[in-house]
Amino acid sequence: MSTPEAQAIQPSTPTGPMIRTLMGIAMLSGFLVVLTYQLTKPIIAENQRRAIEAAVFQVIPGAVARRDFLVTESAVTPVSPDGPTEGVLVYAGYDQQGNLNGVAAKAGAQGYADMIHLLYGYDPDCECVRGIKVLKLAETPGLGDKIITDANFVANFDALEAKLNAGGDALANEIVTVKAGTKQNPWEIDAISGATISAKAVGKALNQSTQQLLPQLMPHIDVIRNAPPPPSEPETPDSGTQ
Amino acid sequence: MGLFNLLFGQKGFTHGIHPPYHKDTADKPIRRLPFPPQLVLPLDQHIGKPAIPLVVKGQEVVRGEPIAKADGNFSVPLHAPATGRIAGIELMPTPKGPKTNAILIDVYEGSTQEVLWEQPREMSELSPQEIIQAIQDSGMVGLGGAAFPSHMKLSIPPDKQVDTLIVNGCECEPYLTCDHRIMLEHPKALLRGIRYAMRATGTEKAIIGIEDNKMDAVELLKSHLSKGSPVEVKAVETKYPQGSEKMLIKSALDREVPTGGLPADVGVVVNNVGTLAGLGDLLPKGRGLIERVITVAGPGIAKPANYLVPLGTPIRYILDYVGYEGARTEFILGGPMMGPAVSALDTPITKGTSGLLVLNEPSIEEESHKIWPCIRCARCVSACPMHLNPSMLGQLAAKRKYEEMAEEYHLTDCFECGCCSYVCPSNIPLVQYFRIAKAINREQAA
Amino acid sequence: MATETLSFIFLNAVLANNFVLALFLGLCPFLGVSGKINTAVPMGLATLFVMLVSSVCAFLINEVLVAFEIEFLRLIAYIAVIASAVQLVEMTLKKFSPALFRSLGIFLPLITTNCAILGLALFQTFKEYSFLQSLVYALGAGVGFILAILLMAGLREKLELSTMPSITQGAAVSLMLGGLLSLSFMGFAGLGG
Amino acid sequence: MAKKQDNTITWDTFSEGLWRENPVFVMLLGMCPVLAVTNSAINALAMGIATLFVLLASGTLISLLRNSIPKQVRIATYIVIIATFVTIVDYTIQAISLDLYNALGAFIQLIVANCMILGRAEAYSSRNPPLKSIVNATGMGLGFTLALLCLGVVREILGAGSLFGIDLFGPRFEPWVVMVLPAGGFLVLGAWLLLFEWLKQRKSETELNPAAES
Amino acid sequence: MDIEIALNVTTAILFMGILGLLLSSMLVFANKKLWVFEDPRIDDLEGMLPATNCGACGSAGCRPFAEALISGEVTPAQCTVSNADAIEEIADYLGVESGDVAKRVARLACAGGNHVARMRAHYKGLESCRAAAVVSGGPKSCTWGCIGLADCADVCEFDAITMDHNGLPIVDNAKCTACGDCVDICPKDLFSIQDAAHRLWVACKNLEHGDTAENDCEVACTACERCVKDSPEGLISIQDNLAVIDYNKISLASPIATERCPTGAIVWLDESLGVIKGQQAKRIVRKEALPF
Amino acid sequence: MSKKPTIELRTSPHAHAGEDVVVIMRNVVYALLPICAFTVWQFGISALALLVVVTLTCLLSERMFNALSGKPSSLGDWSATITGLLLAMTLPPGFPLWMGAVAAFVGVALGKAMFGGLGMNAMNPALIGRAFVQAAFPVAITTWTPAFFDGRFSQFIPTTLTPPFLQPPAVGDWISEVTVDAFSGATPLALQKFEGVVTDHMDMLLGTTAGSAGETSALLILAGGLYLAARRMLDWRIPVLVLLSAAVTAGIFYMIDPAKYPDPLFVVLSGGLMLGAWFMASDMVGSPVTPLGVVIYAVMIGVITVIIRLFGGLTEGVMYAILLGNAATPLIDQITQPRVFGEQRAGK
Ligand SMILES: Cc1cc2nc3c(=O)[nH]c(=O)nc-3n(C[C@H](O)[C@H](O)[C@H](O)COP(=O)(O)O)c2cc1C
Ligand SMILES: Cc1cc2nc3c(=O)[nH]c(=O)nc-3n(C[C@H](O)[C@H](O)[C@H](O)COP(=O)(O)O)c2cc1C
Ligand SMILES: Cc1cc2nc3c(=O)[nH]c(=O)nc-3n(C[C@H](O)[C@H](O)[C@H](O)COP(=O)(O)O)c2cc1C
Ligand SMILES: Cc1cc2nc3c(=O)[nH]c(=O)nc-3n(C[C@H](O)[C@H](O)[C@H](O)CO)c2cc1C
Ligand code: SF4
Ligand code: SF4
Ligand code: SF4
Ligand code: SF4
Ligand code: FES
Repeated sequence: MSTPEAQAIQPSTPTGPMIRTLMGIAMLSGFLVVLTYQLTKPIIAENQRRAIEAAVFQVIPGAVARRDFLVTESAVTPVSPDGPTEGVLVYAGYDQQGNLNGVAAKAGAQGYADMIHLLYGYDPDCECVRGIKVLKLAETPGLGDKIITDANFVANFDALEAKLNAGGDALANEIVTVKAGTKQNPWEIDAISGATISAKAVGKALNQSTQQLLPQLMPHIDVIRNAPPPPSEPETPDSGTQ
Repeated sequence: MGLFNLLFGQKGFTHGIHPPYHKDTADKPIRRLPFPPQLVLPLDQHIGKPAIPLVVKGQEVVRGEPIAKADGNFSVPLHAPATGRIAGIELMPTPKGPKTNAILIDVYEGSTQEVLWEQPREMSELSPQEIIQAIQDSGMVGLGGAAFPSHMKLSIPPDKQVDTLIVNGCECEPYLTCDHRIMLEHPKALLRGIRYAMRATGTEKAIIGIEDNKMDAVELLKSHLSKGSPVEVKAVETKYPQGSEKMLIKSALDREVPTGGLPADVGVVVNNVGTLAGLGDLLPKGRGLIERVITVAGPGIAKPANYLVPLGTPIRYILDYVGYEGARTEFILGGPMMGPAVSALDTPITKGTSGLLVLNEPSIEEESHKIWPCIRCARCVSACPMHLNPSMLGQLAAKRKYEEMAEEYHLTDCFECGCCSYVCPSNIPLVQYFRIAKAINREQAA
Repeated sequence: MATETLSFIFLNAVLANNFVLALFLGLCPFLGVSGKINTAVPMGLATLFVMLVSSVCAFLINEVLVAFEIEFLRLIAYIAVIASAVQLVEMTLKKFSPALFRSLGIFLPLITTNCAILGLALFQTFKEYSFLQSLVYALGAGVGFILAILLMAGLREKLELSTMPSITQGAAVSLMLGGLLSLSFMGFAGLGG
Repeated sequence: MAKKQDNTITWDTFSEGLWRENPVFVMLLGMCPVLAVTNSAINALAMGIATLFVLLASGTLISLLRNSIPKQVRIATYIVIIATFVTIVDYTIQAISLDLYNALGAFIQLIVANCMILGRAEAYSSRNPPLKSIVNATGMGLGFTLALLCLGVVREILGAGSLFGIDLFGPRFEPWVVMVLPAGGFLVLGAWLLLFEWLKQRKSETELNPAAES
Repeated sequence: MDIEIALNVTTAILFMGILGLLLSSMLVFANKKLWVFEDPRIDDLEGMLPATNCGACGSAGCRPFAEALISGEVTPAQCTVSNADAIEEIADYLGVESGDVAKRVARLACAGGNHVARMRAHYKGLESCRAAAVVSGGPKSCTWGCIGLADCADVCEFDAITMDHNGLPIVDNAKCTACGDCVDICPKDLFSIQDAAHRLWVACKNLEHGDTAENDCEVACTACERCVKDSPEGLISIQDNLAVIDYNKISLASPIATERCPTGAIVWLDESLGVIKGQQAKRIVRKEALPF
Repeated sequence: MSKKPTIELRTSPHAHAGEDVVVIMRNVVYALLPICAFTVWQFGISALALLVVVTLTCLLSERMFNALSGKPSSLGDWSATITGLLLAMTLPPGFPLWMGAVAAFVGVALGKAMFGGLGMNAMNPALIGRAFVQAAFPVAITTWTPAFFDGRFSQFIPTTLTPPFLQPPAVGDWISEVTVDAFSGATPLALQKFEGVVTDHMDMLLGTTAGSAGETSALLILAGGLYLAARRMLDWRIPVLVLLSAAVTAGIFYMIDPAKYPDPLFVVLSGGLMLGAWFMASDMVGSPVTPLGVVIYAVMIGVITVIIRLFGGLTEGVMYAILLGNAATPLIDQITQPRVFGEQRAGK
């Protein structure tokens, strides 16, 4: 393999330079990254806020202001830096007058390709889902994305019933997805032919989420209804998002 | 396992094929062919070292006289098949490929052609060792086709135990009937030969394996056996290549010769019926092997039959005698499955030649199909009696991956029976590929 | 914390969202080392091994990062730690088990900087998998990789023996095969949905 | 290598990445982003630019530091440097557009693992002076971007009937969904490679033929 | 707010610092304790070698050759595939002499194209010499001669062999690397590797003599012994009806040996003029194949 | 001897079973023709047009690739015809012709020509074609039209004649026009999967249901398959084991929960399983050659089919199962090399 003398010389390990270089570079990187992070943080936070807001206002018709709450088994509390951190995050949407128009929450279920993540708006007055917005979708373009583009499907959520039963521990009628064109009850979702699976996933996500959330939320809905108006008046969203 | 085995509960080898048998000459008695004007006797008619000539050009020889001696143990002598004069020792074509040295004898036309050289011996007095020597002196080699020196086969190495002699009367190749005729016409010589072989090898038992399309031979041989005879006649399924020794051992004894091994590894010696009949006839008389029975058949032949021909007869002479028509013809020494085609009509009949098959135009056309790529139909896999994967082997061979063939796909176990090529719907010349691969691997190893 | 069951995580990573064929991760070794089954097997095993190692590393580091609220360093930390861990393993192997090194180890450096490994680490974090879930996920991803690379290697070995036209003999045919495999794996989409 | 250091910058320094050693078409490196994010032209372009930036920045830094990094910590240092720039790009893209960020998914972060970048760092930047590295990295990055675009354009046109989001064929066009799926990525890249191979063979044939005829 | 940022920045830098420390310590440890020697030059050299792994150099492939190079067992020029520049580069790298190896090429001991050699049968099947050779030695009358189905041209990875219009392989000396693949594949053993500087050559392997040989092939060696008589003692001898050149005495060779050869079986290979037959060799003007 | 013969030299064996590739392939076409005829009777001129267009495209593509690679025409071996017919049979009867042509071209190009033609392909060309269009045009390929609608011999299904590259029109209105009783627009499989409705077994056997052009009549497929099996032109073990393993797998789930899962007979008779098992899984080019390999391959196809059907996002999994089986074939072949005669068994 090798000549004997070559084998003998194990190159000495420059310990000092090695540690110095790697540490130096690592710290430099840390600095650069933290710098970028700090610089972009406000912009990104603003981007995200806007995205969420746009989504919330989209799923809660008529809302122009929002406040965030955490729903736990026992209570509903406004989100604040020193409040509880565990619980389901919901966004409450208020109209110009400060009346509660609805509550938006996230839901998700396994679709055709991957998880479908949605935001839906729940109207406590009509006890129905008033709108959905797909947050993350990996379904087949042209098929699965019909859950966004198909007007008939979206119309399902103009007023999808999600009423609690008498006991208040579950939905009176489970939200179900039925075959396209066979919707008969207000709690049914008309599927999309060709994308039954994605459509079913939407139904499943809504059902799961409402089954879990509403029994906790509804008893305390007044906390949200009566919450003080949002801390800072958000700028009026573009009319397009409504 | 075939229907036959299911019905008769007999264990046989699996796979194999059923080609049309064309055994039209089975009822034609063996006839003697006249002597040709010149005989061509290659010195290496057997496997092993070529014989060493004992004669020179111009010398006169009488029928039966030794004309070449064995070169050591792994070799056999040659005897003059006819009385005549040595015309020379020259390079002559053989079915093996390159021309090799052969003794040419100009046959005396007027001679009576009696066997004038023999050394009769009393067989019952010979020890096994002496029988083996007598066999070598007779120049006998395997007449089943391999031309392996018989004395070598019958000398059992001290580290092996052999308990059974299997007599191969299968004759599974289509067309060929010479073994069949020998069994019918010379049962006594055959049984005598079997006894000699049993004595030489020290076996207690002999089984004559005959395919069940030759029941007349089975019955005849059975009738020659006394009760309690150590010799048994067994009908085996008619299926190619039943006659291959590994297959026959499996069918007769349900033993499997290990890969790369010899029959002796499972306690068996196998000999062809012709070989043993020849021994039974020659040993007491002390004669040499100077003629053999061949089947001359095929669509191109006017008078197909079994002929007893002197060794060294050029096939041109046989053809002239039996009458044959045709412009484009294929001449095959042996059966259609394994026999090589010859490229020159001077090629002589040698000890290992069991037949001459002549295929003329129509039958050639029938056989010349286009070669397609392997469609992986697996017919070859289910035909190969050795349970190889000829499909894979063929594909590897086409890419010249010869080493991989031997190392991973058991190329060396292929005995070139031709079953795979026979069934291949793509007409892939698989056996030819395998022969090339083996040749190259042999050369590389050397 | 994610709620998926372990078996779903595993099957999903092996079949429906196979790292190579559906998520496009680890393509370089998939295309590069799939010529022979004999090399694909150790490559696959080595990948599985590294995936397990990095899954553990990533999980632990993430805990640290979250504790210090410096998640923005995640990428650097993951890659640096994974790369070093693998290198350490590699050198240890080389020193103490040259035989194992020769069969598996030579693939390790190839894998260290491979996106399947980093992807796995990032995905398990995004999906908020627990420690056990992460491990199963890594196992599934590794098995999925082995499956894909073995199928590919088998096919490519077969093609070695075919008479392909000269223009398809290069890398193109590997990609096409990848495409065909990917098409075939689409059948598993929605499995368990 | 024992080759003498050659510091001159030639057209070749720049152009080898574009064509002769194109990282995607010739070297088959960094395949994952190539296939994963090219389902639309805009994603392809963004990914290309991001990669170009990381290649350039890390190449420059590594080239600058090349003489002071001990051999033994070479790889670790390079990885850290590359990861730094990738993180920077990651946050920058988030700041620019969340939609784009979501479309590219984890693949921005996976630039770290793009074999091409570390490969170039090892093979080029660590051996050449900064200016030369920059020129070469630009070439490589552009070559990479070009290749991504080649795929992105085809996949978007066929798979969505649009280019850079602009509808091309009107609403009745039937998109070939497969093109934006993983399988389509493989197939389109395979098709490009076939095309190049065919061109190459035709070229070498025409080079051979006149000689054979004369 | 600012404090928070400052804290954040510090944590980040500290964290990275510690990480860097840990990693570098680990690498230091690894380099000291886990270091295994492998000569890096092997990889470098392997990169410079042509990677054909042909084995013509006598090693099992390019990497073993590289190892042998380093240990000084071989000289760079023994790689017959590399061109002069590459060999020079390797020699420079190792600081050794490139070494000189006489150019060797494959040579064919047969001139029996289908215009001069007879066929005795009509071969049908795989278009391959090996394949034809296993069927009774092939269709050619001369069982030693070239079958002409181009196995050698097929296996030559360097495109050094082309088949001429008479079905004989022609070696392009410039391209031939003496890898020996053609030697191995030819079922008739017609190729051998010869020094390119050897000019005298017997282009026949037919073991017949006189008319019998000429009946097979018009350019066969008839064993007439004229070349033996015309050459210095011991240079040429007749063995098995074939003229055999003793290459140990090749310095004695001159074109005289070919002058009186009646068939032109023994030839003088001239660098510029190509194959030169003797004056008395019969001229063969036939261009097309002999009738069957 | 009358005159000097020309000696022919050929290699042994000099005998041959006589059945060559062309004969086998031609017989497969014979076996497929009754199914084609039934399809046309069932779905009318649309199905006929689809069969013709797809098969012709296959043949043309094959010829084109022959020409490109400088090989002689290989149309004579009938394999392209088989590919075409089988591909057309797996498509919905109203599948737009232009998409059918795309499928045929892709099938031949990616499935066959790229690898060097007959016998060299890794996976089933017809199914590659179908898998491609299934991924490319998922809506069109799941748009089913009723069988035996009136006027099927005088009128095309509206989607059939869609101009190239354009979307096929919606067929809902047309379907309600041509059918008296409400047609659900679904195959027995989709009905079962999404509505839990199990179609009458007899209907599926006879083929009076909706479905792909050639997959509806289990009976005719069986007849064709048996004909080929009897002539030993296909390996009967493959279809039998595919169907058997599918039935057994389905049976297990059926026993667990008969309300949720379909019965085994339904599984065997529905969808493309019959056609796939008899004519596609059995394609020898993509199936193993070793005896044990064949078993593994077939069982694998059967099981995967059922798994996809019962648990996957898609209604039908035969196509993917066969493609996966094809993909695994080289591996299977490699690990199941048979024990060679005389090879020592372990422990013996
Ligand atoms: C490539 C491909 C992509 C698919 N993508 C989706 C999808 O994103 N969403 C979906 O619900 N179904 C998808 N499917 C499944 C079928 O189109 C459809 O869901 C199934 O056949 C049910 O049909 P139906 O909705 O008409 O009853 C896809 C199928 C294929 C082949
Ligand atoms: C495929 C194959 C078929 C054979 N068929 C026969 C046969 O039909 N009859 C026969 O005697 N030998 C046949 N043999 C030769 C036998 O294997 C064995 O060599 C022979 O019987 C030994 O007897 P011998 O040495 O006396 O010739 C065949 C061999 C092979 C490989
Ligand atoms: C298969 C077989 C082969 C024979 N081979 C020879 C032989 O080589 N030499 C011989 O002298 N007799 C041989 N014979 C014996 C002859 O058939 C017969 O005994 C002999 O020709 C009688 O003729 P004779 O009267 O000239 O002795 C053989 C017999 C058989 C059955
Ligand atoms: C029993 C049998 C089944 C076949 N099935 C198919 C098939 O499903 N798809 C196909 O393209 N060709 C099929 N063929 C034809 C042929 O094998 C196919 O064209 C090759 O795959 C092309 O190399 C079949 C042939 C036979 C004999
Ligand atoms: S020739 Fe060889 S491979 Fe073919 S069937 Fe016979 S033993 Fe098997
Ligand atoms: S019989 Fe012929 S076509 Fe069939 S698998 Fe064997 S070699 Fe291939
Ligand atoms: S030299 Fe040998 S290999 Fe070459 S064509 Fe002649 S016989 Fe064939
Ligand atoms: S195969 Fe023969 S001709 Fe070709 S390079 Fe090798 S030695 Fe020379
Ligand atoms: S493995 Fe190389 S880019 Fe993903």
